[in-house]
Amino acid sequence: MTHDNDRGDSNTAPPLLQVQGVTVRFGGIVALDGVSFDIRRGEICALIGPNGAGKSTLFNCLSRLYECNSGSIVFDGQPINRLPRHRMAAIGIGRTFQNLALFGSMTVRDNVRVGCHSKHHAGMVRNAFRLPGAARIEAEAQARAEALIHFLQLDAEADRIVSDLPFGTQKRVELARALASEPQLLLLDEPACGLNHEELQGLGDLIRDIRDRLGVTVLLVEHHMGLVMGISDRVVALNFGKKIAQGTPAEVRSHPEVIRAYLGAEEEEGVGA
Amino acid sequence: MNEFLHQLLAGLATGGIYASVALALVMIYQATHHINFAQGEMAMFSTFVAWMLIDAGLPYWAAFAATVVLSFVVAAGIEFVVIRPMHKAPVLSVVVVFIGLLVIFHSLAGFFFGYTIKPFPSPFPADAWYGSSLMSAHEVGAIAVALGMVALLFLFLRATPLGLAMRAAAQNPGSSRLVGIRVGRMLMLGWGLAGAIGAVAGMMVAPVVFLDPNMMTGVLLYAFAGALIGGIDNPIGAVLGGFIVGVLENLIGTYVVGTELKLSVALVLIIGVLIVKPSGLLGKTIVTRV
Amino acid sequence: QKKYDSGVTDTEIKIGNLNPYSGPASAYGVCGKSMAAYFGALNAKGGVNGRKINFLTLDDAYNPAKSVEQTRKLVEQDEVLLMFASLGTSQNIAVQRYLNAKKVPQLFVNTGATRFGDPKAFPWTMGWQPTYQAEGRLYAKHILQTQPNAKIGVLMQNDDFGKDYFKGLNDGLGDKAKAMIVQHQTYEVSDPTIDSQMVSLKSAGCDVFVSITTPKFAAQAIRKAAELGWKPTQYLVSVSQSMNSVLKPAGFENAVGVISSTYLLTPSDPMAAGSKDVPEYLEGMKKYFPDGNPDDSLNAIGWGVAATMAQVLRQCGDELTRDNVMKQAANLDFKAPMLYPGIEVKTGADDFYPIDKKILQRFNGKGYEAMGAPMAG
Amino acid sequence: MASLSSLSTPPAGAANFATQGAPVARRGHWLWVLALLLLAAGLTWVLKGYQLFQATMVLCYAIALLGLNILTGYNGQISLGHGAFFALGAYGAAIAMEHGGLPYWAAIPVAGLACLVVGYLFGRPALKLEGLYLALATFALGVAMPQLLKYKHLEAWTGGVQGIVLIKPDAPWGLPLTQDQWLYLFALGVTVVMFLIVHNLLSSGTGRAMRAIRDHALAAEAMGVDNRHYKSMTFGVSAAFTGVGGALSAIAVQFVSPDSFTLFLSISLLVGIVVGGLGTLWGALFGALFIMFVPNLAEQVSKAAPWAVYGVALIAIMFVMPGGVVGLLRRMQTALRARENRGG
Amino acid sequence: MTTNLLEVRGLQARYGPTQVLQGMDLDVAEGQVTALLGANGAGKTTTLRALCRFMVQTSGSVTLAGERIDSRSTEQIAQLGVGHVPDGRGTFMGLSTEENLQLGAYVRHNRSGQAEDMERVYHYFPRLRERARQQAGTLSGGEQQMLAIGRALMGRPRLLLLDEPSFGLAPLVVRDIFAIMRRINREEKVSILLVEQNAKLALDLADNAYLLETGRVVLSGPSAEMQRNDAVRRAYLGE
Ligand SMILES: Nc1ncnc2c1ncn2[C@@H]1O[C@H](COP(=O)(O)OP(=O)(O)OP(=O)(O)O)[C@@H](O)[C@H]1O
Ligand SMILES: Nc1ncnc2c1ncn2[C@@H]1O[C@H](COP(=O)(O)OP(=O)(O)OP(=O)(O)O)[C@@H](O)[C@H]1O
Ligand SMILES: CC(C)C[C@H](N)C(=O)O
Ligand SMILES: [Mg+2]
Ligand SMILES: [Mg+2]
Repeated sequence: MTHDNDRGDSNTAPPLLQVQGVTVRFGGIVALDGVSFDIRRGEICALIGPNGAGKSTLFNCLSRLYECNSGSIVFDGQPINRLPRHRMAAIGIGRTFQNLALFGSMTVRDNVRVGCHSKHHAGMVRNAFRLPGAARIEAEAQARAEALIHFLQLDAEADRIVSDLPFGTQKRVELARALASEPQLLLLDEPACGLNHEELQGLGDLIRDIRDRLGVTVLLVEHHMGLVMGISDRVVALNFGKKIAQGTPAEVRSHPEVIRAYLGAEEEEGVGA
Repeated sequence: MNEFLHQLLAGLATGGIYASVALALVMIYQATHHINFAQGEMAMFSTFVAWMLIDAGLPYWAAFAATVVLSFVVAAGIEFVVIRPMHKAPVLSVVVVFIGLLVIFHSLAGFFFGYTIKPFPSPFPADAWYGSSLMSAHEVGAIAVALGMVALLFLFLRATPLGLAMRAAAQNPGSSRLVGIRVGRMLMLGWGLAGAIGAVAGMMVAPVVFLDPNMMTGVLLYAFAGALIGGIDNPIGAVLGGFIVGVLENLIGTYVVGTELKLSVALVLIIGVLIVKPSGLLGKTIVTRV
Repeated sequence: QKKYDSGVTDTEIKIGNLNPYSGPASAYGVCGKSMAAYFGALNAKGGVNGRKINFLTLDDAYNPAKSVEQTRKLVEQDEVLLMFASLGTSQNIAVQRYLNAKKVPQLFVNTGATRFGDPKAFPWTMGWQPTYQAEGRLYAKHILQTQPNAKIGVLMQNDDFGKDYFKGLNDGLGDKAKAMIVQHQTYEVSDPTIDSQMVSLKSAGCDVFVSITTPKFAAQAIRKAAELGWKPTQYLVSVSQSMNSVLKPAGFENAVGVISSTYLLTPSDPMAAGSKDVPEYLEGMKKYFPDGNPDDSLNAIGWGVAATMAQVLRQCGDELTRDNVMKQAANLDFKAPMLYPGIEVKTGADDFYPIDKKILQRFNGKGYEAMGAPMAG
Repeated sequence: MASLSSLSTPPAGAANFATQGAPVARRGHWLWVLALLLLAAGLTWVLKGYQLFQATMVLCYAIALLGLNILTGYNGQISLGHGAFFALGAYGAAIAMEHGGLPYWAAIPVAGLACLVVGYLFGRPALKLEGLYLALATFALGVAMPQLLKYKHLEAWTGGVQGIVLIKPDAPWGLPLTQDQWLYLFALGVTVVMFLIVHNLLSSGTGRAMRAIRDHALAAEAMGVDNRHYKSMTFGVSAAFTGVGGALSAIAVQFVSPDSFTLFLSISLLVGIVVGGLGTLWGALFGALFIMFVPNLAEQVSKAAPWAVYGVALIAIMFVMPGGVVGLLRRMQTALRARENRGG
Repeated sequence: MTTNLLEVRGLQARYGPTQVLQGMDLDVAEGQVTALLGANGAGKTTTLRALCRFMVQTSGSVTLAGERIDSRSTEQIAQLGVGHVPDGRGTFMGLSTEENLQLGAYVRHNRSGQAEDMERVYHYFPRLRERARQQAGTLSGGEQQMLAIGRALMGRPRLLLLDEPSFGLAPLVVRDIFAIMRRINREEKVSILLVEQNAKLALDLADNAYLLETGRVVLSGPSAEMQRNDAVRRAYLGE
């Protein structure tokens, strides 16, 4: 297995994810325009860029909700362009959504248990007739769900219907649900959105914990620079569907193109104050 | 060849019937995002009202106008009294209310007017120049009326602020309130207009199929199919769909499978089209992002 | 020596009936109302042998499953003496086995299907109307007589009623059926129009049109033929021969020349002039079913069949057992009111077809005129 | 062009299926269930023949409603034509008994399986259709079924418009039961089995996957649920249940004919699940009672326009309990609990 | 002393049985910017909704420019000149971007000036002009947020209720938006009630601020003072 080395990686292990020349068009709009980058195992990588740069679109390609017009995506050595959508969870890609996509009428616990589906499900016939194995598999899903509920401190809310919960809590439920499928790669779309300062800190710790304790590689889309710069190992910046920069947080933060298109000049901080 | 032409025109004539009922469905869908299963029965009842007025000696056009106005008012009233209280209920509960309305109108029509068929006059003189043995004057007239209604409706929905507000209210009542749209009024207006369109449709249908309480039961399915195949959010599509269904049904019945299975086969075809083009021929796919 | 089965007391006889007061066939619901009118009038005059008729009529919405439920309710809960003149073929088939097993008379079923006159297999079941098949044969005979080289086009309702007629027509035409019937079109009761079928029939160049249709479609067919400028000889089944509710909506001018047949008198028929049944019928209808249209032959059916029922009960005297009811039903020779002059109700131990004659008639623009004498098909 | 269908809205109604959590019965519930069951069995010796027939029909409808509820209540696919599967089950059983010579108890699973297959095959292409479009497709199925049943080339099997007359089974093993009693007990047994199967399905991962699809199809897929498989299987299972209900009803009525399965049956089934309570197990029972008895009650209220009474009753019920009978019961239960808590 | 455009007294709000606002008092001074701070679930969104009587049951008095509006309907309140950028953006998904903006102007009875306003919104958010004919549901999250703000501006409100206007927006755009709000506040005398997680930005813009905790106002005052408050500094400014 080979991978292109134009980034001059010193790391010899093959990357977990390789995005190569991905282009997505919607009618006349080019949402992604030949984007390429790699994600290494065990890193936290951030994807930034102005609104409408194509970040969520890229996520949707990774979870096969969108078809790429061209380019390829290789995950763990396996091209995924042809796989059916529901296989993504099974091969190890989990995700959260920018605008929450929970199962609104179900409880927190059931939401998380649906997350276990890809790894623990017994099949209709077995379930219908309680054939051997059904109970064991059910118990496994149950155990994993409990563990995650606990991990994300959702114990108190476990039996509530998710749609009644505050936004922040719902985000945690989504996270728990995504982790339930035991992903290798976790895609987080703007997890910090709508959180206040305090909660942000908690989130940063949590993401690091997920990487360190669960060994999950994280790809993160975020506009909150504090968080991005604080926790990522590497940052990729997009603009108008094209990659404009990549590197360490410090490198990207000072990249002129990124400043011009996205961050704005430092001295303007605190507009008009 | 002559027969083919003849079948085609007969299909268009029946299609005109479906189209005008389909229009009423589109109207109410645009205004409320519901399919009113009672629409056909309401139209039938309106037609009975017109029949009664004519029977009582009113000239045709006076009865026509009175019926349209009355239907508008009654339909708007139904929205206010029966549908409004259900605005928070799950969709299917609303569907059940529609079914309730359907059986009520059907049963009342039977109770008041009986089940024997009644002739209903056509506003178009039988010997008008546009009538022929290929298409009767009424059939031509009814098609013209359907086309006229669709033009008006299209303009209303697409080119007036009120039409826009109505579509907005149906799609997202919450945001509509926030921008100052009186959602309740929009719903009432939508129901009223649908009721009025239905009344016109009924008065165009009745001269062809005769007036009786079962007049619309068969038509509703075809109208529903027509509205969906053309695009439920587009009045032009609905009319087009109505004509397609009418013609398709005739041609399939005559040349392909015979009359026994024509409905089944026509429906399979329609569903086939929808599978390929899920929002209908002229409909717009509404996309929501995750 | 009074002998009663369930449903009978010294003052009352309970009989059960089902009709489609709702559902797709609700137009036939009037039959039940005119039967009720007859019994109303009869009770006012003192009933049968001093007993009032308690006529329990329920709705089955033309749904056989519902017919089973309602019939069982009438038999087991209301404990009627017998079931009488329930309407519809499938609806009666659905309960035929049950009633025969229970030995409850299933009398004068209100349908013209042939299968209800089989005393060997179903000794408790009896029809009343002339069968649809017989009527079909009648038209076939007439066609063979008058237009032996006709190209026949048939429009048929796709159900048991249509198929029975069509079978009669076919049987009547014999070997020539295949050659003569050049177009056979069907429609469903739920179809809005039959225009397409009419176009096909015309295009096939048919010069005889047999319309096996129910009233609404019969009217549509007559009018559409005129609109198309198609002028075949039209045969119209008796179910739809009503002047008022079929020919009038279709336009009398379009219906001139339509050939039909009947076994019933309607007040508007010229033959009704001399009849003494008619004033009684009109009065009864006016009093007990004022909304009903006396000219509707369905009402005449209801009246006539109810009178036949009364006759059976009358013949039973005080021995009102189910056995005796069947015995008397199979022993009728009775001129039922509202039957066409010359047509009678006549049964025997192995003749479970009470009426078997009809008379052909032609519409002349104002009314029907008889063609010859009543005959069996 | 990226696939737009991947973005299409979750079924318009998804959020509107204001339904409840898992159907898992809590321990205490089992006692109630047992008591109810004993009561139901006891009715065998209390009810008269035709009342037993009605009770048997209630069970048939309950099983059918269970099937429709799996599809519509739990999976969010609306069917306006489930009467078609009821008909198919009825005919399946009738044909298996009449032409296949099967005993009645074997004919039922055969009919169920036939419906499973047909339901799956129908559900497969219908996957692409959502909301109204699915409603149309199923509506069409409901309308077309009676016509197919009397189609002339199938007449040898279906008996055409004349239908098929069946014989009612006697009680086996010389049990001292009338035919009606035995059939009722038999139907009760079948009902219990069907309820158990549904309960198992819905309280397991399968049920969660079904509900997840209903609430948010895309998210369900992202969690690894194979929507295509689940939706078409759900269709099949739903059809099978409804078919079993139909098969039982054919045996109870002893007759099948196209006229028994008009569109009104489909509509009644839909009304049944909504009135009973969408997405609830017990709703099926209440719905079945409604279907069976309310038309008769309406006829007693007004002979003149019974269906107007029925319609008014329907609307009134929806006003009072938009979540159906079970929805109302749950609301009352919560209210009671809240009061207890406050009191205690 | 400035007059109050909006005066709220004893406002309570609940969702069914859950009471969220426990009787709050709040003023928005004419022509000024007032910020509302608080943790997740404190009831900020609920406050804005309660003012418009939107989706919650309320009691208490709300006065807009001297007129009681607490028994008015949401749409009447909108017609009185209250623009609302709701939580969750409230996009009309099936309509085009442009139609969304037109709906913003629905409350205005004269349609003159609508074209200019549209121009102005496009000027603020050039991205929206590029997407004018696109179905609004397909816009990116940030684009939809711009649309929500633009839609509210189209109604030329006298009071603007903003629920987390920076939600999901790129840093540069957030800055632009705050500049825009400052401008319309200064130049067009639009009063603003602002809910914002980014407390620093909010306090920089606002004249006054309220701090909300579980449905109650626990602190209020001029924003400069608030910025100096220790508790605020710790919890909201991260200092
Ligand atoms: N289904 C679609 N149809 C049409 N245009 C689309 C569709 N999906 C995305 N776009 C367009 O593609 C562009 C990229 O959208 P995307 O959601 O990926 O942006 P983003 O980088 O996630 O932005 P944000 O930070 O605002 O969330 C946007 O301009 C959007 O309007
Ligand atoms: N529709 C609803 N039904 C029931 N409870 C709700 C609803 N919306 C909000 N709540 C509850 O009301 C409380 C206040 O919510 P609100 O959304 O007003 O908070 P907020 O201050 O805006 O928080 P955030 O920073 O997360 O936006 C929360 O506990 C929430 O769970
Ligand atoms: C014509 C009706 C009196 C009978 C009905 N059509 C049937 O035989 O089923
Ligand atoms: Mg995004
Ligand atoms: Mg909020």
